[in-house]
Amino acid sequence: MMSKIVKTIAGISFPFITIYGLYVIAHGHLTPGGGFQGGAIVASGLILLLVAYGTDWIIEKIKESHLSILESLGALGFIGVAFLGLIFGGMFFTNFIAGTSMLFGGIPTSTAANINTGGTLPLMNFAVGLKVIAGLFAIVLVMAYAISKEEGE
Amino acid sequence: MNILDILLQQSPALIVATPLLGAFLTPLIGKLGYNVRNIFIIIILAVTAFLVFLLASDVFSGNIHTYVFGGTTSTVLSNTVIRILFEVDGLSIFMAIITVILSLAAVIYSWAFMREETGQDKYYTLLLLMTTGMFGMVLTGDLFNFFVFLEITSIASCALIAFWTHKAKAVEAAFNYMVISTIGALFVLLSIAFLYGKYDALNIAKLASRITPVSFSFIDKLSLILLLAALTMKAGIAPMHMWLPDAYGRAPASISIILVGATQASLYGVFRICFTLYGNVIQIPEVSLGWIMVILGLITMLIGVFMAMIQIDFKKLIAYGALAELGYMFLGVGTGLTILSNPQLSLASNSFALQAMKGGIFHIINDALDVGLLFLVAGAVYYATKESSLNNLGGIARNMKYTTVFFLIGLLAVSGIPPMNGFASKLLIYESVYQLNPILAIIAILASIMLLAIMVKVFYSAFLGPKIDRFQDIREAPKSMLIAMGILASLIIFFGLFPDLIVNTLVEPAVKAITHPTSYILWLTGGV
Amino acid sequence: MFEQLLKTFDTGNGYWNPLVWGFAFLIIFLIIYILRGRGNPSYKRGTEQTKVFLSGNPEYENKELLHVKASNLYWGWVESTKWVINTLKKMHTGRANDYILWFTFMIAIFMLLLGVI
Amino acid sequence: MEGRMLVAAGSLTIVSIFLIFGALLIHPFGVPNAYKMDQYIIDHTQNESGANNGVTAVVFDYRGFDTLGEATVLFTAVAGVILVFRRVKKE
Repeated sequence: MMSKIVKTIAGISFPFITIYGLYVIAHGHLTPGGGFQGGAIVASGLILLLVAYGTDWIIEKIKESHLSILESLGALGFIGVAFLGLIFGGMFFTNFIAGTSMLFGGIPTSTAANINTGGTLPLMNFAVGLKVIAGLFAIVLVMAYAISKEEGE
Repeated sequence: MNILDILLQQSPALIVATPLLGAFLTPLIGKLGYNVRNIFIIIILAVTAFLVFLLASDVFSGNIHTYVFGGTTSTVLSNTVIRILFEVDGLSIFMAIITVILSLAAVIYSWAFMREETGQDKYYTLLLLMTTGMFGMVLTGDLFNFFVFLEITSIASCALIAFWTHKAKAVEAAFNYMVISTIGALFVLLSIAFLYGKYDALNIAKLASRITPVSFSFIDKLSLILLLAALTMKAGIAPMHMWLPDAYGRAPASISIILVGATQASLYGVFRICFTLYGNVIQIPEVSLGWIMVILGLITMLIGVFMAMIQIDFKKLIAYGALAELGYMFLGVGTGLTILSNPQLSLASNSFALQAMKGGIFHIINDALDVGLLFLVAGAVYYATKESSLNNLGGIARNMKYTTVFFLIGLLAVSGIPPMNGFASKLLIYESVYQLNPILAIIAILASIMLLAIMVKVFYSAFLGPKIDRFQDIREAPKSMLIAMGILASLIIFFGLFPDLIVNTLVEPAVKAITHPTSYILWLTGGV
Repeated sequence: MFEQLLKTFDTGNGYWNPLVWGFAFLIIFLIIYILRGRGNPSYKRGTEQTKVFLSGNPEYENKELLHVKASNLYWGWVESTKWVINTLKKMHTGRANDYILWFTFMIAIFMLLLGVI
Repeated sequence: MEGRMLVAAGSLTIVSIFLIFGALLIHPFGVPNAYKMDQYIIDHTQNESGANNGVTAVVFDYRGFDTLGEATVLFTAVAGVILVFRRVKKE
């Protein structure tokens, strides 16, 4: 349990951290970064909340089992895109969107950064981002919960 | 093009992807109930087994099956290999068959064995992940990919060794394993970096074709040393074996048998490094790699039997027995390597080299089955009596008849007595090693005799003897555990009665695959 | 199919065939059976003859105590190879530090063997 | 204890000498021995994967399977942590 100042500052900065992390995830195929990095940024924002507001407050809002399901969904999305590559492209992990007229199918030019490019890369980035957010936060949450229970007993 | 052809063509990717998909789905399926989840996992592994055998039928007919992730074959055949390649030859598929047998047995066994435990969703997730890692390790043709799957396997096994978290010793074993396997894996990564920096390739075949006697330098030597040390450590070769008995002994029995597979996947890594990656320069080190392997094998064997002699914990004793068995594989394959890498030894001894390799490779699958069966029996005894110390056990053969019979089969197999499978491979090893140096064969036979004595000790102290009041009304192990043990036991007897069939169909392609590295390397340039 | 199954397994010097094994098993069984038939006919069940003889000591009431515990089995062997076993026991300290030390030591040995020579 | 320290010092010295030699013998930083792979990626990334960011293209397209593996490592770690920190029925 932290003081009111810490809580307020954490509450204010949390949305900005989240937005920044989501930006890094979404622009993974254009700028440095990607699913892993952006996911870690968002997870660190969540951990900031956990530190500021205490484990009990967080555990009321979100259970570790929910995070586990979210993480599974992220992983399934990743491997699902790979399987779609097998179905549409003939090989596991084929980038079947690149160069087609589908979403994210554009061919990039060397000057302008167009977010509608990258083929399957943005999809995989989203999946990995979801997975990393849920996974990293789940690790910290479970550990913090275990410690707080031990101290409580 | 019918569906079987498509499946065959895609099978290397699907063998890894199916259990991975299963692992990702398990937390979701787990909400639907106990039976649904277990049936789902068995189906996933059965599909994988089907794919493995489908691929095996192709590979055993003499092909090297390759698979390019995310690209077509033609894009790879250029001078640079950018994408990840799976390259499946006889040895890879041989190891994959072992993996699939062990994991199926473990899952069937877990049905009843784990019924009372909490955290089963995670248990099955990690079990499938470990299986995935082992498949990846043995099927991959890419050195960095090998490292990734090595990591998956070791992290999953760490968590599973610590499954019984209320037992301090289990947590300690897991911690020790985690520390040492992480350091080992980092050395593997370091040597991969050395090789990548020098040869600009990560593909094993590509690297092997570029590592020639001309280019062989200090960096190559250093990578060879680090890879060899780290992988022999992960394979549990003495004197870096200390984590192994703890890990095997403290994990739940169903995990111990998959751990056997995991160590053997590392053993596969050692063979792949020595025979394929450094296949062109096998003659270069003045001190033969083969002799190092032989001596390590002998040390492993002796330490295993001597330590097993004084153990009183059921599973730890079997773990030391498994250690001794690992020595035989190293002895057999090391003898083969010694003769093959030495041009001065006459051609006549080449056939003995092949026999020794056959024995060593055949012993891998035999060891997996024998030691696996013994671990399952130990788990069944623990399940029934809640007692793991041999000092407190006794007379349980009265209540657990089938388990006793299975233990007897495992006992005979592990100590190399006909008509069990251990006999066939040990016969091959003894006779061929004798040609290299008779003393080696004598030590191997002595170790085997001690192994028999050790197992007889277990049989006497746990299963025979007078009735003990505490164990008056223990019951036979549940059906699913008996089925898992029965599968392994029947395979043991089948392999033992018809070793010729097994050696010709399973072992010979594997031996051919590692003694002829050129076919593995030349695939890339199109000269299959 | 059967011919393939019953093929002799040749190891270079020796061989192995399930049929031979079965045949040998039969002969051994016959020999045992004959020997058993030549046993002493004066043996009677449930008399003084079947009583346990423990060097003249009385038999334990509690049958459990008759069972030799695992740590007492092969006592002579363990006693006579004490020097080996004690050395090995000292090796297995069970600490991660020592595991890493052994690992480093083996890397050094490999380096000396493969790198220097 | 003395002996152990001696062995540790000796083997660490040997290992570090070898690794330092190795570090000296690798090619200098920024001057790769061969750069066919790099050149291929620079030339073909935009066409083949449709991404401007070459690093992401390598990570998610050319070596996407490795990334799946790394993501699985994280998944495994999370599952392992949750497994180890679960509540256990005491016997």
